[in-house]
Amino acid sequence: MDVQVKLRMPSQARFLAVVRAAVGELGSVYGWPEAECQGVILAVDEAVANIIKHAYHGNSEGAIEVTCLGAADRLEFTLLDQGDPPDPGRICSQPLDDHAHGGRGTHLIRMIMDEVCYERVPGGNRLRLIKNLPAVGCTEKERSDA
Amino acid sequence: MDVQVKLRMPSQARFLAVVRAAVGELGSVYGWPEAECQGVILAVDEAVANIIKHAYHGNSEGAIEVTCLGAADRLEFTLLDQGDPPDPGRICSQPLDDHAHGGRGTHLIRMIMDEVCYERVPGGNRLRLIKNLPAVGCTEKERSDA
Amino acid sequence: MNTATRNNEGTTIVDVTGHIDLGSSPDLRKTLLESLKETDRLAVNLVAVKYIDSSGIASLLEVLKAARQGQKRFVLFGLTSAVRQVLQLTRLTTVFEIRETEQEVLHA
Amino acid sequence: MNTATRNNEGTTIVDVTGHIDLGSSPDLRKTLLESLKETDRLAVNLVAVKYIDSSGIASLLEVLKAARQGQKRFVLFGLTSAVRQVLQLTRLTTVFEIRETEQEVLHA
Ligand SMILES: Nc1ncnc2c1ncn2[C@@H]1O[C@H](COP(=O)(O)OP(=O)(O)O)[C@@H](O)[C@H]1O
Ligand SMILES: Nc1ncnc2c1ncn2[C@@H]1O[C@H](COP(=O)(O)OP(=O)(O)O)[C@@H](O)[C@H]1O
Repeated sequence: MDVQVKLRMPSQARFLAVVRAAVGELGSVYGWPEAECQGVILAVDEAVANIIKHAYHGNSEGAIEVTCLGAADRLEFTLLDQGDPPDPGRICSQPLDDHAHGGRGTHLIRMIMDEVCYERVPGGNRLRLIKNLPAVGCTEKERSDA
Repeated sequence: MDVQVKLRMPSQARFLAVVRAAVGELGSVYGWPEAECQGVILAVDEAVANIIKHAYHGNSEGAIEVTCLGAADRLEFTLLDQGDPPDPGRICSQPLDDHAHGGRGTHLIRMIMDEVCYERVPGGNRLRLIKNLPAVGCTEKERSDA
Repeated sequence: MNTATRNNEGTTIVDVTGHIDLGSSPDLRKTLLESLKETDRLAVNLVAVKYIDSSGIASLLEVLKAARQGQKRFVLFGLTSAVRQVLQLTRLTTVFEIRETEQEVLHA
Repeated sequence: MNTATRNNEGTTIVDVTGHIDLGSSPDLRKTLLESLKETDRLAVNLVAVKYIDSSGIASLLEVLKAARQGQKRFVLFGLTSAVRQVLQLTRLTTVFEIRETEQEVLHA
């Protein structure tokens, strides 16, 4: 049986810490290496921050649903919002070597996660993020020692 | 808008850490005093541990659903399982000043939470736990400084 | 949870780190009962324990009972606020011998 | 996130603790830009920062830009693995002046 963590939260930055705590703890329960955990926490945090900033434009009353599905070999995240949909042309549109202040969140998400998929669904805007786990055939103990 | 965190997990002790992390982070987002946070984490952990031990008798394939509803003035938890229902006569049945090894979990839950309600519902066994927050009328900042 | 066992002036000290819960308390119980067999004075360093639940308390009570039966000393020290809270709620602060520091354990 | 500002041998040091995210990076930006007005050498101690996201990085870049415009020195030190990871992924490790310790900041 897999583990599912579902968060329903208003579009407020203070709840990002709850998202990070839940994702991080899931990772360490499955014995992921620290660096993998940190990466996935970052990607999910960036994705939720983007919803707060760009889908809801900072309005604190928007609804965000984050679903994390944990299994031994991968973690899957589904983010749902009812704000403005992203303009596909703007995702990862800014070159990383430009030293402008913004434009790095979507790059980080793509660099870290194995699958990133923005979709329009009847319930709103859905973002699916999948991370496959690195170690196959090694025990949890070995992984956490890595 | 309130915050809802829902966890679906198999009846395995290793996921208790995910429950504790999510509850603790919710508490600190709402600016609760550290001691209150610790108490609520303990109560929820004990309640989930009891489901693993007594409803599922250590079988690791049972399903447990933990729903946390957070608001500024209270936290509400609903635990659902499809294992054996509790025998009401055994909840808090053992006097605390008996120095036997077990029998303290249900006492801790009752001492910490303001409402504790074991129910039989169509979906299985439901335990509702409610904690009202201590400070009324003081800001979150003041509370977290307390 | 992790444990490490060492000796200081004839007292066996078990340093515990991490969370003691339903998953880890059987390990703690086993480690402490085994250590108790080899010593007359066993002290548990809880300074790095940020969480303990009633199953952890039950394990400590079991070790206390074994220590009493063997007329051995069993001490807890370095209690964090979380550990203190659980012992207070379960009214066990006077049942265990509790010391602030390792020095106090050795010289009390 | 919390910040505390102090002076060491003419360099203004801002010690940051906690998580830098969308919620806290505006505060960080404000604190650093204000400190920069009062000094020619500003160093940010990140040793107690366990998390930073792209909004935090954006704030640091903004301060860097202001420092360059004012021909001032802006240094980061004490990077934890989480901070290092984000800077590496965003290819900014060579854009900032980065030092291991406060001593290196003062004597480099
Ligand atoms: N969830 C989202 N909803 C709407 N627009 C989005 C979303 N995520 C990203 N975007 C768009 O993609 C652009 C690039 O995002 P990102 O790389 O995270 O940088 P930044 O947030 O700093 O602009 C944003 O400016 C925005 O236009
Ligand atoms: N969720 C539950 N499902 C079934 N039985 C329960 C549940 N919670 C408690 N009980 C019953 O109540 C008794 C007392 O529980 P508790 O005080 O937590 O102590 P312990 O778990 O050490 O027995 C248990 O032994 C069990 O019979």
